Amino acid sequence: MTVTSDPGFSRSEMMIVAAARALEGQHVCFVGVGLPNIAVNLAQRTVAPSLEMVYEAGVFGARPSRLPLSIGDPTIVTGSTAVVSMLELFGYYLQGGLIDVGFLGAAQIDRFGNINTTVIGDYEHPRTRLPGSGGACEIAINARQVFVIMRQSKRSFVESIDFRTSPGNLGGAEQAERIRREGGWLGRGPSIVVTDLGIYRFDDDGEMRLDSLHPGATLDGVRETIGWEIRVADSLAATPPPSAGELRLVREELDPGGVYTR
Amino acid sequence: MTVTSDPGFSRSEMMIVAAARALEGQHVCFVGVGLPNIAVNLAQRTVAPSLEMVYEAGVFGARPSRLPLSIGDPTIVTGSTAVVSMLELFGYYLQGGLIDVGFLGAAQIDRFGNINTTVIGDYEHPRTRLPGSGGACEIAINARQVFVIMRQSKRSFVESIDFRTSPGNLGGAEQAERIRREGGWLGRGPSIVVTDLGIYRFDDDGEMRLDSLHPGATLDGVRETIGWEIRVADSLAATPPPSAGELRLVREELDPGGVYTR
Amino acid sequence: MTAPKVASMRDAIADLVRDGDTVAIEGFTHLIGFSAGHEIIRQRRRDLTLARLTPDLVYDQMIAGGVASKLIFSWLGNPGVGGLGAIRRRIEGEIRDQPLALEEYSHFGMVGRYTAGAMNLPFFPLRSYFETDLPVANPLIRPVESPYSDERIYAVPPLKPDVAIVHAQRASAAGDTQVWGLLGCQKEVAFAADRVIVVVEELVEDEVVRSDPNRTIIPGLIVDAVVLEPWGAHPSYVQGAYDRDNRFYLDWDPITRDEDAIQAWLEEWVYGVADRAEYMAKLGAERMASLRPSAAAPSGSVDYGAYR
Amino acid sequence: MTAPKVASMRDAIADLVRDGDTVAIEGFTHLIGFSAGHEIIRQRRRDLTLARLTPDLVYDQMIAGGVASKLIFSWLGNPGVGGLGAIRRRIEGEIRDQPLALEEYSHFGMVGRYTAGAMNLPFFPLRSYFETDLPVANPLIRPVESPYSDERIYAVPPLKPDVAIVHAQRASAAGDTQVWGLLGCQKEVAFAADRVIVVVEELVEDEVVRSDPNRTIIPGLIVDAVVLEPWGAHPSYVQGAYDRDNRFYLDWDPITRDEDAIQAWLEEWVYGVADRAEYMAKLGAERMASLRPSAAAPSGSVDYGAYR
Repeated sequence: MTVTSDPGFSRSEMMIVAAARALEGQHVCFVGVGLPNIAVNLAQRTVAPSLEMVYEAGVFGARPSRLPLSIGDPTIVTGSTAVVSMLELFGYYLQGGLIDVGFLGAAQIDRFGNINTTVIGDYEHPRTRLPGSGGACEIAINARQVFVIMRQSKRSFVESIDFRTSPGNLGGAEQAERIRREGGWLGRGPSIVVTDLGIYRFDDDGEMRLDSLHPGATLDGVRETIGWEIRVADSLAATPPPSAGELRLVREELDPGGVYTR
Repeated sequence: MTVTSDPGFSRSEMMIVAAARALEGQHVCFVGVGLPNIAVNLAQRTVAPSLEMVYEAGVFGARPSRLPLSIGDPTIVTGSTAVVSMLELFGYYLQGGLIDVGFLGAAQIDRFGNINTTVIGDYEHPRTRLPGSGGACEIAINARQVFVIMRQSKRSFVESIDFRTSPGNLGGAEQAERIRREGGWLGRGPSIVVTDLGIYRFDDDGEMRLDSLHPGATLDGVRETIGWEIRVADSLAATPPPSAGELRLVREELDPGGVYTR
Repeated sequence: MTAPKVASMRDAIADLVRDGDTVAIEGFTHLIGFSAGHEIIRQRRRDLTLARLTPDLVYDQMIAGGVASKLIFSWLGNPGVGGLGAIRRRIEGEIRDQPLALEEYSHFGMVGRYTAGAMNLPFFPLRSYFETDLPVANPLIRPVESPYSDERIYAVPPLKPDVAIVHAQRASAAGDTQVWGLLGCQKEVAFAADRVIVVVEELVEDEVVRSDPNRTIIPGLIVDAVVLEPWGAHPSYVQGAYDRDNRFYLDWDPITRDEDAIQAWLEEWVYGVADRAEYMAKLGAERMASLRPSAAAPSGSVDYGAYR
Repeated sequence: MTAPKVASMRDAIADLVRDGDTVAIEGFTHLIGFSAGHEIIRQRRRDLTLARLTPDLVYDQMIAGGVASKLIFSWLGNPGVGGLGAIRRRIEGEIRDQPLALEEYSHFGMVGRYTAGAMNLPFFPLRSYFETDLPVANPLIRPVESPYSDERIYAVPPLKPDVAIVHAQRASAAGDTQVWGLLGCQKEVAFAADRVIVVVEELVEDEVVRSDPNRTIIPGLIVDAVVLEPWGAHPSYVQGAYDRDNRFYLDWDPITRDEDAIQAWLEEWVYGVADRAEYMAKLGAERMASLRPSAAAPSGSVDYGAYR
């Protein structure tokens, strides 16, 4: 594996395409703000044409004719199957157990897939104030499984997150499974993390494991951008590069302005 | 006060007209099934033209073009201000404190205005199984005040009700006020009872008092149909008889079939 | 986007309603699923727990038909007319070989139970029941402590029926369902239930639903069968389609007072017809015509706008 | 049937918003009441507690304008673009003379707070918050015991704002208000609030509302003022009327990063204009035209039927 000079696509494009592919076979997906938004919209146009997109703003079965500008946009309403109050969306759809995949972004993630989107530093006197939970904490608890999409760096893949906004595998699978079972959580927690360098899944003990390396990325590059000693799958795969069709959809239809892919 | 042979109206008509008049000055009224339905519809056409009728079926601001056949009827929907789920009707409108008057019927009532619409006899082995609460128990607790309309008899005006479906002044005003205050109840409880013989209000100690006698009714007749020694107001009034206009509305517009007035 | 789920009433009931199930046929005065109730009688289901705010004639008929051993409810009567004799005879002990257990709430309590079921909550809090005998009659109505004060209020437990049956004006073949007029707790009971049967006056293209997504109350996602059965709510009503058949409700009063009369009625109008189409043919075109609205009352159209 | 409540934005804010109030301008991405926020800045209200799921640009502007001392929220950002600098500088301590207290929830927690307020409940139960640091950061998020099992879930307390400001497509002069497209928690916040201001794109006759009562989200009963102010939600959007002005959101990013730039922006676009009409004239007809939907997308009409 060597770094090629110009693979013909950006790391962000590879990340979005890989995340979209992970949705193959999924039925109902809760779409988060930012990168999840473009990944899920790409999936609906490629591997998962019957994917039902749920937006926390109150939309089930969105059929946007352009990439929504945020998680609330008039294009996710027009032509959708159902528009409901947020009380019903969070109560009946999410907490009621109808969401197969919750798709989250993260500012910090730890080896067990616990997520911070609240603050960097101390909560009362933060170095950086981040957006906060939004719907993420309840998605992490109630969606049947959680996909994470984020760029990786030593600042984002950390030994210890500064604030636990959204629970993942807590301190490990044994503890997480017990707590999720005893608490009657519907969700099994995080199942995949897609970054600009690779694809991660979780070992039986709940710890993250590199499963696939994107074209151009190296194991050394991955290790340099993770704040703990990352596990690597015995049979480390190579992520197939984006197809011409996938790239065309991202560049021409979904993100012609390059907002997500710059 | 003597019984005239033919006053030109029935006792039921007098009861309905008296109940309607009691709504003068009221703004938002929760309409119950049966007699309250015709009384409130009459009030909106006479003393309270701006009365907002709320039906537990989920209607605010009904403008029925005929007398609704029950508490749910397509005529209360067409042309109304708002139609909402029953969760919202009971949660936001009633429990939220927006109802000025809850209008209830009763099978049994005691001297403190506590109401039974559940069973005659023992609950597990009833002599007569009645409809039950419906929305009555929550109306009695949450409506700002409660009006009762019912025919009186020894079986209905009783020393002790067989089942407390809807709380009134409990064991007396002192106890009722304390419990309503401590429990954060919005409602002050029953304020008027209109029967086929007279109009009752409540003394400061929470006990029912005959305030007005309908034309043709006598004090003896009242006492014969009440299971306790009824208090009588010092200045007992005579209920003015139904006007020609009121009778015309009841007979021609609201109840041409005589369902409520027979 | 879901696969079509259109089924006949016979198949929907045969596939989805099982002996011993908890079944909720909802619809508050509006959209009551009579035709589904009749098919359950015809298929001789037994030992059902029937849940419904207002048992109404439909449960009087079903209980006369012997399908149920328990009733969960909040108001028991023939609204505006009188009582429900088949049910009362079993409660009051006149018919002893078909006991009927009761679990009784208020309307808001029933709505709260379905809502807790739909939201996967262990309880629904409400301010009802204080100083009433209802929590004595039904020990499932329990106090709950607020974590913010010494205030105590009451709670009801979630109700998650095995099957919810919902009548509606229209749905797509995938089960995306729209209702206007009284909504009752059709949405809550559907989300609370394990299996959902939607019965509609009209089957419409997906695009009709998508042209007005705010009117959708139930997504096909949670629907197991869509049954096209116009007039399936008779003698109750469907806003804009037909009126409540009040004559039927009045006529029911003498029938329900007499167990023989009610059994004869079932023989004629339920066992004696194959399906709702035959029932309506028997009722006759004249009766149907008399129940049509006196005029149209269009909602008017609003613009969602296309955003490309 | 209520008396007309039509008022100018100036009068509505002057009459109904007081220093020290808790004010909720809701609208989830859709129908955000920017023009009301600007009028509050112009009238130099002080010491407000601002509640809103997504503070968005409107609260960034208001907090830069010095109106607030506390923020109750669940997601803080410029959605799809970046951060809210005026708010962050006050949280992160860069601007020390205008401290901003925070009270933080998740989206469902905020929705639950409004719902408990609307329903007059002492708490709203939900399954969020387990094993997160949110209950540590905010001790008002508390466990509550189920009376049906040893299950514990979390609760949030009711939020009853002094004033709720809701933007909508249309209302009658009496305040009966209709919305289509995203509903957010406009209904819940209005029922929870003590005073309600509705701002609409269009004032319609009572009969228009009554022709489609299922679309009414707020009855005039709880409305104190109706303000007719087309484009009052710009730069957010109104389904069917205008699109989100994404250029505005992008342009905000460099402005919000610089306290001087944001104050200059307020000088020009808030203090420098008398009202929304002047703001829109300044924005220009071309910009407005570019935000119109690309085509109509009519809902179609349904029939409620007349029943006489």
